[in-house]
Amino acid sequence: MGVRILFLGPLADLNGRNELTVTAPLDWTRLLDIVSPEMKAQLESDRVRIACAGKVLVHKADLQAVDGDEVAVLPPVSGG
Amino acid sequence: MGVRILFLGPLADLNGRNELTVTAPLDWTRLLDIVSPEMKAQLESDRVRIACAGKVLVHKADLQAVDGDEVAVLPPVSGG
Amino acid sequence: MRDVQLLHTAFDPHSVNAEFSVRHKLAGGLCSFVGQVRGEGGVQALELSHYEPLTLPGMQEIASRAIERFDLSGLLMLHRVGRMCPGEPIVCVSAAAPHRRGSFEAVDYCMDHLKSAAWFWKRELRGDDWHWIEPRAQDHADLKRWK
Amino acid sequence: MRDVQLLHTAFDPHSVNAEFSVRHKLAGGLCSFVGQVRGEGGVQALELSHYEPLTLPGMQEIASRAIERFDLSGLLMLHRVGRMCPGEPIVCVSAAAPHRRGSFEAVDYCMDHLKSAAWFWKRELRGDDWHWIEPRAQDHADLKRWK
Repeated sequence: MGVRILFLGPLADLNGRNELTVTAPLDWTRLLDIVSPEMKAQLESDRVRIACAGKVLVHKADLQAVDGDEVAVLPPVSGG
Repeated sequence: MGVRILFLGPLADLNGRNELTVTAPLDWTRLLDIVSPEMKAQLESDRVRIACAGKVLVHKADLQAVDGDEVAVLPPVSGG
Repeated sequence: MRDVQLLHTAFDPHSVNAEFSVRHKLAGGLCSFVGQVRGEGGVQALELSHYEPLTLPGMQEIASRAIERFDLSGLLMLHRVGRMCPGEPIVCVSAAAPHRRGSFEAVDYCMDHLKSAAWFWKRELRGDDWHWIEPRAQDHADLKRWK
Repeated sequence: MRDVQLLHTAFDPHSVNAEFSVRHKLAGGLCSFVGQVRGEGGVQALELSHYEPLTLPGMQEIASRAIERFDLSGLLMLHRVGRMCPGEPIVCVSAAAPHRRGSFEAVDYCMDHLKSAAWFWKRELRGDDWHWIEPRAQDHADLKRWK
């Protein structure tokens, strides 16, 4: 199954595609290695949050995705 | 024609009837003389306003109703 | 575009609002408040009296001030008079504005002023007796918010 | 009684509100806000994307907090996702409460939180190009009102 990574909102555009699947497990360091330098800068920004298995992480560096998990990369929500 | 005096809201009950017609002209002193002592006390209260010919008077004592005018005695409006 | 009315018979706020929103399709925000006769405290009926030469002109003035103060594309203000049963609509105020905050504040402003400054007198039928509703201190506090 | 939904196709807020008011006939106050796609700035279409595992649970949480905080007898919260044209409803929040202030504040609270905290991303089609809508400072100021 692996780990599915989803890029939401404007980050889908930045990535050129809105999802990719990688082998499990996936931690924060490996996620930063996998993505483009531009996406890496976004991921490291405080504005961007990470959800794993439907829960938004309090600390992104705590990411520990196992086989079957979905990881979502969440840019700030749009204004009213 | 004379001057028609209307008692609005709870003052209609106090008066036993909600209107009366008197001969013109009608000024403040005469209005106080015409009504019952209980209504006089109401009229003299700051909570009660007077309208003459569709305009609320800034000073009740300025009342000068002429033939054909309608005078309305306005208790405070009800709460929400 | 404004629509201010005193109504002597029952009305349906939702069909009125549906029509209002068609007219203001391109406004960003539509806010609406509907006040209904409450069923609590054994209220069997509510009666609202008004004074024709003052009540409607007073409502028109509240509407004019709201339109002047907030950036509105439309304002609807309907108020019942006469006898009503629990569950019946008494008042409906709706505002259309380019932005949410404007539509909200306009409805809030109109309701505060209708409750405390418009010429309406209310009495309730409870236990087969009519009771006049007194002014409330809260209403005056509400009005002060806009000074 | 609460009704929180993400909608993938067009909806009619007024028929929804008519039904809501029938269910809350004896509530003293019904407040409703409808947000529509604005027609200004040459916007041809608006697209809202969401993230299924977060967006609806997030809306449910906003609803729970509003019900807990304000004295509500009912809350309705509908939000569109997908592609919409100018004039189409995006969001409808309605609250029924014994008193006006509660219904007003509940809708205001839910809208502020939906705008700034719910997981929605928007882009607009203008001049045949899609433009993402950035977060707004005003939204964060709006949120702070409830702290």
